[in-house]
Amino acid sequence: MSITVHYFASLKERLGRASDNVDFAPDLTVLDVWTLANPDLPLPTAILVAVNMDYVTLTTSVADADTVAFFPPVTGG
Amino acid sequence: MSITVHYFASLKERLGRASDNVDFAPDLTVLDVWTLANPDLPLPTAILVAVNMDYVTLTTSVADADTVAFFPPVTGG
Amino acid sequence: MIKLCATPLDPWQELQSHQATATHLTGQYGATSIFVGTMRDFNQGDAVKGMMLEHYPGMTEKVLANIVATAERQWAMLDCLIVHRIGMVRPDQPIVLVAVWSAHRGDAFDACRAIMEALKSTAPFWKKEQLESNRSRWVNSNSNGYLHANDAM
Amino acid sequence: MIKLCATPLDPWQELQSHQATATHLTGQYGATSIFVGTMRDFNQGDAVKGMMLEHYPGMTEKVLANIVATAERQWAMLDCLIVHRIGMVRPDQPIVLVAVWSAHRGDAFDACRAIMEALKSTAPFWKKEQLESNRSRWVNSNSNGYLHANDAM
Repeated sequence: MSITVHYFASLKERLGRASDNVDFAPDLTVLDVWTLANPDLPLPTAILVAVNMDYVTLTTSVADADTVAFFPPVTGG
Repeated sequence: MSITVHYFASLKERLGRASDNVDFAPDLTVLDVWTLANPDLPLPTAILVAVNMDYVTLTTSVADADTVAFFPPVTGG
Repeated sequence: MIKLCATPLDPWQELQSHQATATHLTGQYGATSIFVGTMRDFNQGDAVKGMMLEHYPGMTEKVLANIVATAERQWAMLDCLIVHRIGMVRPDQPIVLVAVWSAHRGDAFDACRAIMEALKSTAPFWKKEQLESNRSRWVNSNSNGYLHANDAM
Repeated sequence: MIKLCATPLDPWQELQSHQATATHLTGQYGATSIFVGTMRDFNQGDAVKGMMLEHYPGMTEKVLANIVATAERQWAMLDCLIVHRIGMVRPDQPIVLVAVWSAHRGDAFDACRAIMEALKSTAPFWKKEQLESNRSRWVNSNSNGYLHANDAM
């Protein structure tokens, strides 16, 4: 299994892709997932994170088959 | 000339009439107008007063040809 | 614009036609805050079948115009619409519509609510309820609109 | 009810049809508080000719449902309708509609505004503006909706 990673809006454009897959390993945090998917790019500031469509912090652990999403501040409404 | 007096809603029903005319005299206050129009009935509590369609207090003086209105608390909206 | 109407009030139709003619709003407004007050079929424990809305002609319009002018001094409003029923109102019929258009939502929200509270406490309207029991009674006073159903009364 | 729509949103039509089918409201609601957010033709000093609304499918609906559930725990709400545009929006087109029905106005006013603020700060939508100059840019962040146009920024 693996972790699915989604990117949205300006972050998606900056990375040039909408999603990644990262191999699952025990004790993986959300920040680790970013680093595995983007080894050459530190996480930009002010980025929000969700796991399985709920907001989480960067230190939240992920489970196998989770979906992680990174995106800039929301601007709806 | 004279002062026109209007009554509204429950006060109108209680008095059994919608309006009165009171002879103008110098130094007449709104409360004097009530007493001239209703000599046997003290002004009920919680009654609002307007002169020429602006809210006033009972001690406000009236001018000749003014229109005075007495009514219960408003309940629109 | 301030309107009193003696026939049933359709708030969605009023909003649609007001906005269609309000060309000064085009491209300018980002926020519309709207309140609709509607007649319920019960009050103070009694079933209510109708409500007669009396008002003070002339003073009503003057008070409402002053309320809008006061709000316009406090908030950045682009437009305001107030429509209020008079005469006999039935349950589920709208009684009042207040709408405020502004560039940003803070102004629209605050102005709409302040106008509504000022209307409830100062515009010369009076409601007489017709109960299912065929008794009728005057509504005594309006409550504070900043309180909630869950607040201790 | 929560709806995302990819075609122009008519808030008056949405309100009319929602209320027509909401039979549980009959006779119960005295207050409806409504907010409509509409696209303006300028932003930050630039003429804007369109706006692409991106969202996170699935999470958007989940966040909006949580926002409504949270509001329902705080206020006595009878019903709530949220409709939000996605895709390409043009100036003067509505972007979002939030409506709350309640027995009394304090609950409707507070709940509608709280839902709108929670939506602006947490629902995963992103706007990309298409300027008249043919440049495009992402909107950086939403402002605090409790501020006013007249407040010092």
